[in-house]
Amino acid sequence: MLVLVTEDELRPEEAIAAVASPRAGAVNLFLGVVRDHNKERAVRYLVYDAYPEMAEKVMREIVTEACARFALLDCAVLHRTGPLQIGETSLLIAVSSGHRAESFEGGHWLVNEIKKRVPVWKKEVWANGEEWVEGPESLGLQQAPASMR
Amino acid sequence: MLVLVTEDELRPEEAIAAVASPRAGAVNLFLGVVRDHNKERAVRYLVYDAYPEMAEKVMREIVTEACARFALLDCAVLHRTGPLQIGETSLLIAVSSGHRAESFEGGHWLVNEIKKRVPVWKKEVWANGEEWVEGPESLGLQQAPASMR
Amino acid sequence: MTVTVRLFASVADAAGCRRLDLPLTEGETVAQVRARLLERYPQLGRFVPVLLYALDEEYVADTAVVPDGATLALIPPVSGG
Amino acid sequence: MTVTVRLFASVADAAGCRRLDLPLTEGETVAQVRARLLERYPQLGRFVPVLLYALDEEYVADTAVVPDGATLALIPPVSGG
Repeated sequence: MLVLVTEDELRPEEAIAAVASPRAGAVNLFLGVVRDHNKERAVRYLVYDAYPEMAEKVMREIVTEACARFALLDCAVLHRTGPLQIGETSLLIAVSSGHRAESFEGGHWLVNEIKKRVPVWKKEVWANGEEWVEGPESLGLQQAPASMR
Repeated sequence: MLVLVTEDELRPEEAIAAVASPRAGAVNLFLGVVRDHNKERAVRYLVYDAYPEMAEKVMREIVTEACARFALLDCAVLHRTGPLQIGETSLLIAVSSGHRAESFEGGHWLVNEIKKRVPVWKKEVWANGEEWVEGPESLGLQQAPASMR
Repeated sequence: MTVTVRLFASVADAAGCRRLDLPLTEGETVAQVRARLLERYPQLGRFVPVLLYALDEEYVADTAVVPDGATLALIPPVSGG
Repeated sequence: MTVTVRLFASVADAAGCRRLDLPLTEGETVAQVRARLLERYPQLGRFVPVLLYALDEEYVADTAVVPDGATLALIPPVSGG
């Protein structure tokens, strides 16, 4: 398992290598990329903030759960922080599994849970202003663990 | 669009670069990898054969259909041929889209269609023999286009 | 007794500060520490309806008791990915 | 008139050959070309129940007429990926 919050550029090869296994028939990789717009507004760049120690802890919990639910062989989750330009990768997830279906389902579930539960925040910077996104992914208590709901 | 049948090693960075777009918020990458076993039998290595001209033509058709069905921005499909060792990548698919759900759904659909329709074949080599796989993915007419079914 | 408070994103911008230590009384809850934080930073009041809390990197309810030396994080709605 | 026949994977192994030219008569179908191929390579008969056919890289039924100079590919069940 590899989980990492870092200011450095995320490298797909590193995530793929981290989940390699002779038993793996499938590897799925997801890249969350900085788009040039959001809700029809032009974005200049993004800034990500994180609570790194807790983010990595929550990532580890989510990965452990994903491996069990989807029979994954291994997972890597990397999130970048700091200023990110259009086209740069903010989130990198790799999963390996015996067969392809689990790799797609497990990867998709991981992204969704990470966006809901991991303490990371993005600020959009436009030509004429900026704003922290308080995303539709997490509305108040929705991000809390099941035991608190 | 990038489609390629090649004897050379497949490089994930190349597929990711091929689908890059400033409008992309998500990139999904799938690697089909040589597993050390199949149906509980130890595999030493695989050999892939292809009808390269037709394989690339069918890949282009599938990619065009995928882009329309899943609102994908771009796709890359690369298939390697020749002998492949355990852990090496035989199939590499990248798709880019505005949002993550389409990238997972489009990527999964692409892999399934490629395994059904593209004229590529694998031979399993074991310690004590070898056999061309005539896969459950394509049973006779199932691989033919809808117009022929 | 002290508690370290960590602030992030919009909350840190509003406070102009990402980390501070507050004195802590035995048995105080997250809600009580938050009340004293708001005395110092009243501009954080508008975040209260959407905040979650973590004690030593674990989400907790605001009724949780804060141990001496703990780190209390104020977590606005997350938007990673 | 000629047709180029291409063989792959298990079919190529059985024939010991991946490509050959056959003489072609005007109006011959895929099924008729296949019948003459089987005279030369009777060991390919066992593949017939599972084969598909492509003329110039397009899947066709075995009733399709083969044009002069075409490439006819015998496609056993695929197993790529």
